[in-house]
Amino acid sequence: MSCFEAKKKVVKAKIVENTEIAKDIYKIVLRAKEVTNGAKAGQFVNVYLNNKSLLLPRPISICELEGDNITLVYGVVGQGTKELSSYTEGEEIKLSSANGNGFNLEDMDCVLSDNKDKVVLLVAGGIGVPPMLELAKTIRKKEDDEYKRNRIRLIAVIGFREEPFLQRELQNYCDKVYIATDNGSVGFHGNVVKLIEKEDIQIDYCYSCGPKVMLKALTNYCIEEKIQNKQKVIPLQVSMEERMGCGYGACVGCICKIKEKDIENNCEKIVLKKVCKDGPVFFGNEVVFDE
Amino acid sequence: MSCFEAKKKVVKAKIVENTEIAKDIYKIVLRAKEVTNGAKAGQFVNVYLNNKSLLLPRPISICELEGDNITLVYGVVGQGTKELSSYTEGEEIKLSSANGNGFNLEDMDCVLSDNKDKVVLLVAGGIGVPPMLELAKTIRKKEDDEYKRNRIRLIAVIGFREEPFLQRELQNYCDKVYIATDNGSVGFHGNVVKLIEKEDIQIDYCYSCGPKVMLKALTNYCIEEKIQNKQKVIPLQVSMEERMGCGYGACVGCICKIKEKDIENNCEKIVLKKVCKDGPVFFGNEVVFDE
Amino acid sequence: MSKLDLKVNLCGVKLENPITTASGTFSARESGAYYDINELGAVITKGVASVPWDGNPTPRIAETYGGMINAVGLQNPGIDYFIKEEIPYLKNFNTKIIVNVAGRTIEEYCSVAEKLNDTDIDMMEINISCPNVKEGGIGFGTSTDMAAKVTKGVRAVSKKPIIIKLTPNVTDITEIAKAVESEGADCVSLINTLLGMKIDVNRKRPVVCNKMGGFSGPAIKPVAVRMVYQVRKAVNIPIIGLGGIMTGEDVVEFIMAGADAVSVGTAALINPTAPVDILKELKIYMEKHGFKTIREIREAFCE
Amino acid sequence: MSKLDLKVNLCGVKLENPITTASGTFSARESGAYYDINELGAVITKGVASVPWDGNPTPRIAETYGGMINAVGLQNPGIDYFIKEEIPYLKNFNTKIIVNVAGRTIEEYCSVAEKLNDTDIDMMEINISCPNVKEGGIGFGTSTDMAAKVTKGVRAVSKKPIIIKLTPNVTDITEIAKAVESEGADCVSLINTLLGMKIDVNRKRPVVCNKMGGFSGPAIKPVAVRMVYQVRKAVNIPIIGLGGIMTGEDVVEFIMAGADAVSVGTAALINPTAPVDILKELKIYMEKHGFKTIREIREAFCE
Ligand SMILES: Cc1cc2nc3c(=O)[nH]c(=O)nc-3n(C[C@H](O)[C@H](O)[C@H](O)COP(=O)(O)OP(=O)(O)OC[C@H]3O[C@@H](n4cnc5c(N)ncnc54)[C@H](O)[C@@H]3O)c2cc1C
Ligand SMILES: Cc1cc2nc3c(=O)[nH]c(=O)nc-3n(C[C@H](O)[C@H](O)[C@H](O)COP(=O)(O)OP(=O)(O)OC[C@H]3O[C@@H](n4cnc5c(N)ncnc54)[C@H](O)[C@@H]3O)c2cc1C
Ligand SMILES: Cc1cc2nc3c(=O)[nH]c(=O)nc-3n(C[C@H](O)[C@H](O)[C@H](O)COP(=O)(O)O)c2cc1C
Ligand SMILES: Cc1cc2nc3c(=O)[nH]c(=O)nc-3n(C[C@H](O)[C@H](O)[C@H](O)COP(=O)(O)O)c2cc1C
Ligand code: FES
Ligand code: FES
Repeated sequence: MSCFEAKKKVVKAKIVENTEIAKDIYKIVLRAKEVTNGAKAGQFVNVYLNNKSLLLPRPISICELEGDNITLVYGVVGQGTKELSSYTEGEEIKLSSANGNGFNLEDMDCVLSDNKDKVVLLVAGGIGVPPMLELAKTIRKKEDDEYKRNRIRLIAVIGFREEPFLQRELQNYCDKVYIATDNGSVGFHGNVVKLIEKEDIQIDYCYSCGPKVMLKALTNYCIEEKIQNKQKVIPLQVSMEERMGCGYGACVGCICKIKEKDIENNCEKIVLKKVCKDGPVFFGNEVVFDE
Repeated sequence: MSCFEAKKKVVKAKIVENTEIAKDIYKIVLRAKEVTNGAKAGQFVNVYLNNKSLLLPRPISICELEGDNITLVYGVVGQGTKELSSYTEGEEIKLSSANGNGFNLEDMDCVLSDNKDKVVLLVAGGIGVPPMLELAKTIRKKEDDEYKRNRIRLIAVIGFREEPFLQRELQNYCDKVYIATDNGSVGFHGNVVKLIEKEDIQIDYCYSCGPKVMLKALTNYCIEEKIQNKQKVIPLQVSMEERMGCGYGACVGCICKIKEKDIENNCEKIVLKKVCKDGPVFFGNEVVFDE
Repeated sequence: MSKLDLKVNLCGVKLENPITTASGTFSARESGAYYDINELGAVITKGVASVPWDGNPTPRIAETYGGMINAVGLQNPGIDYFIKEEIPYLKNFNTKIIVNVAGRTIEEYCSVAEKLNDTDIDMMEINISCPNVKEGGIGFGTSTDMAAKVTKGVRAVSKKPIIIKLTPNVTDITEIAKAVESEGADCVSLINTLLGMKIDVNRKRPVVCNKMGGFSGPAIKPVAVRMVYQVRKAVNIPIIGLGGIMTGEDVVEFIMAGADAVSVGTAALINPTAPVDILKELKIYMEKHGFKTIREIREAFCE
Repeated sequence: MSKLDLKVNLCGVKLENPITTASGTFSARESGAYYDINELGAVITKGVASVPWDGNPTPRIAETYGGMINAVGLQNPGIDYFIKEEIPYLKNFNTKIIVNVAGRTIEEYCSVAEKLNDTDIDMMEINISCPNVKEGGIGFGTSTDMAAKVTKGVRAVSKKPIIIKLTPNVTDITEIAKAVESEGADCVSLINTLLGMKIDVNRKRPVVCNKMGGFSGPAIKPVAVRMVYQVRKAVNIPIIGLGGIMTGEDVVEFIMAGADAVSVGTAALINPTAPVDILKELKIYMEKHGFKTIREIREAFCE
């Protein structure tokens, strides 16, 4: 009994900062060494609320990791995030270890291995933007460390309803940040896919996070359309969202339909994967978007 | 509609102080003008907790009133009072207007009206002690203001399991404070009724608050025994405790059996009174102690 | 909030708004000290029987996670006292009066109903679902047959619209609802309390003297919403929905599920002004979502 | 904590302590990342059927006041996969294995039971109470007759002790408990989830795709404790009590009400280490009150 050591934990983390960075968008910085340790872009943490009537954890993507600090950026959309926004510096909340698979950088390595300069595109909408920051940082760092030979042109295309956020932070790591808003108040008037089309961005690899409709449209743009037009498909990773029970793989609440090659029978079959455990990141061409 | 003005309210009150004054006994001072206004000794307030899983108000007696400040002294006995003890200065909690009838001082006036010096006894056990403080203060003030002619000898007999509290505060207003403890660690080793007997205190009027068994024994001492021995009974007021739902008279959760004269039929009948509304203070000779 | 029309029609009785007080959690004098009773759509009184009842011994109340248990046991002063002392007092207010009726036998329900015929109340609610009394109460509410018989009996003698209050402690609430509808119930209200129990692990015995009691509060809302939804599909008479309503949005949930009006119960024990606070929140919700009537809320629900 | 003996005997199967995991809220690999599974009295697995089931579409989860609703719908990989992949993995641990069994027909339950005969598990729990599937599940659990038939069928083919898991969505749970006891159930577990519903008032539709779902968590505990108390008086077989257990004192409540062992469900979704945390708290309670065995706790209960 005594020799068991937990690989995962729920820990208490002290709030270092919790400020509104755009209308109803908050940035919370938490000190939690046990959480940051080994965590990576595209993973998420479960945030547990102090309000005893709201029991389920809120899954929030890692926006930034810096030493023992983890930054989350969240939108106030319901009771739980409203409550979260009321917590102040110095208070403690409970937080899980980083969960999920995170973005797959090895796959990108393969695509980029042919030694030419490449365009990597980050596409995100609304509260899908936060995980792109740690991802951009990671890719830049990777480039510095590993890809000394060839340069990555890192472009972000981010969409918002009205007010953009994290655009400046992304500019620190991206060569170019395009902004789209639904009402045209800032940047392009329309959605991110339209913006990509308009700018005719030549994409070698694509990562994305945002509402399902956006991910579906983007998958269509990067994969289905290319297949139809007999062009080379654009490799795409999508970070999926689903209502969760446990957020760590115990309840099978958060499934996503994934196409899988059935090697035995040499056909394609659909399997149910857990967003919290097997995801949240999947390849765009695997996901069955049924809505 | 607009002309309605609430006689009663639940208000937010800021915590001025919340400190442990004895083992598991806390004193909380709250700033709440709307509550202190018109409140009096023997009444109680409903304390609402911030923990959303604990919905019912905790009834706590008024221990002291000073300007806009109300002091409550409470024992940590369960989840709710434990939670309350964790709140710190500056935090806010919800509090009701003062509820219940409070101690009846008019009745004492009658007894004291014959112009002789009198002994008024305050008897309390454990967390029944706090309301005695505001009562002692009120009686002293009354004496100064009204009874210039005759002096009240104010005696307190207070019992505890182990560690006494509020004894010094009571000394400020009482001529004498006797202490009893169950384990004999301080003062008399035994219960308050035994202590009264031992000291052979001659009582003209008695107020009390504490556990039901104590109130019952005291009622027996002040009333039943005297009747049996054909002596003059000692007028006694007891502050009753009961589990409450609403704490303001809406749910009929907190009843107490009270003997009432049925004038029509010239007999005694038993009626059910609400502790929170008709009480918590009753005359000892009215109460049916059935346990 | 000028243009909102919150009126609802409950089998001919027109309420200014859908908010009523749940039986047993409202007392005109005490609640009226906290808020203006005129603001309510209707008041539903504490259950009253043909003769005075003492109710159960104390403790009568236990707290549970997000809820409470009560074992009051229908303590009441009897219908004669009620007609003499309570109804005249309630008539001081400009709101509808619904009298909750308790009974141990069909005859008792009927005798109360008859006495109420000549009073100036608007409706009566027949409680066949109290879990805290040995005879009557829940015994009637859990049997389709008995529920039908009580309804038939009271319907025959009553000149007022009758609401039958249903218990959630049944396998299929739609069966009971259909039975009472077919015997002439003008309206149903649901849910009464779930049967619950709490044990004090320090004192090592049940918290309430009666061992088990009626479990209410926000904790039970999902059961209540589900049952209102099921009953709405089963009967055509109006529904008063209740069980755990704490906020204006909770009211919206019940209306979408199929309720015509709602009652606020335990919430009013926790926060004395809950009924009127909830009414305010309902209006805010309607403004925000552009609803002008209660019917529009219901019709916006899309399954 | 040296002298405590937490062992319990569940119809011949000896558990080191009364804490088990509620079906559907435990996954050996995932839960095992948070705590040492060897500490548990037993694991009860997610329901498994004769063939793989997809379960319901998402959203499958809704949060309620002090509780949650799930409409997972018994997604499972089928008994063959389960025997091949899951049981061997579970055998790595030094705890008892109880396999929860789902079915649409009596034949399906029996076919799973038969396949489990030759495996190295300790008991099986027959789920006749899932509110999330159209056929079987709760349909069996709400009918005394069907509950008896399933029990009889499975009892006839199974070589393992069988636990029948009861639904709370019934008028009289003791009737069902007595029926399954008389058909040879070795043990009963209760309660499964209440049938509940939540409506999203902003999106104006039910939160879970299936509209209604299974309602669990601390909110429902008073119903669970009450039913364990009632069933304890009705049958002589052991009871696994569950429904809303969040703390060691909650476990004590169930034991006093009559449970021989307990399961921790929703609590483990909210706090991954809940089962072992609760075990620790139970020990602390026992120390504080001077109890040395689980039986002593039960016997201390005085009604
Ligand atoms: C893997 C993952 C990563 C996420 N990362 C972020 C992020 O970085 N920033 C951010 O702002 N939001 C993020 N979200 C969405 C975030 O979890 C929800 O906005 C949040 O849970 C809403 O909680 P609430 O109490 O305010 O809303 P309520 O509607 O009151 O919540 C009720 C219940 O529904 C769940 N819920 C509601 N909306 C969503 C949703 N969109 N996705 C999943 N569950 C939901 C809640 O968790 C809760 O259990 C992420 C979601 C997932 C699945
Ligand atoms: C009129 C009145 C005045 C009181 N004044 C004081 C006071 O000045 N100081 C003080 O320390 N205590 C006082 N009490 C007792 C106090 O209300 C309880 O100790 C307190 O409610 C316990 O809450 P808990 O959550 O810690 O206990 P828990 O046992 O966790 O509470 C569970 C439920 O039981 C109720 N409850 C538990 N014990 C009691 C009790 N003894 N009386 C009434 N309800 C109870 C709680 O309010 C709650 O609803 C008074 C009680 C009454 C009725
Ligand atoms: C203290 C108390 C007393 C009650 N008395 C009655 C009653 O007399 N008659 C009745 O029909 N329902 C009675 N009820 C049930 C409520 O009217 C209501 O149906 C139930 O509490 C669920 O609603 P809630 O969760 O909003 O409280 C009582 C409930 C409580 C809490
Ligand atoms: C997500 C989830 C999945 C469940 N799946 C099953 C199941 O497969 N079989 C079963 O018998 N019970 C299942 N249940 C019911 C639980 O085992 C338990 O009976 C119920 O949740 C009440 O306990 P709790 O309040 O501690 O969660 C499930 C419950 C939840 C929350
Ligand atoms: S949320 Fe429980 S398995 Fe993913
Ligand atoms: S506590 Fe509700 S009437 Fe006294």
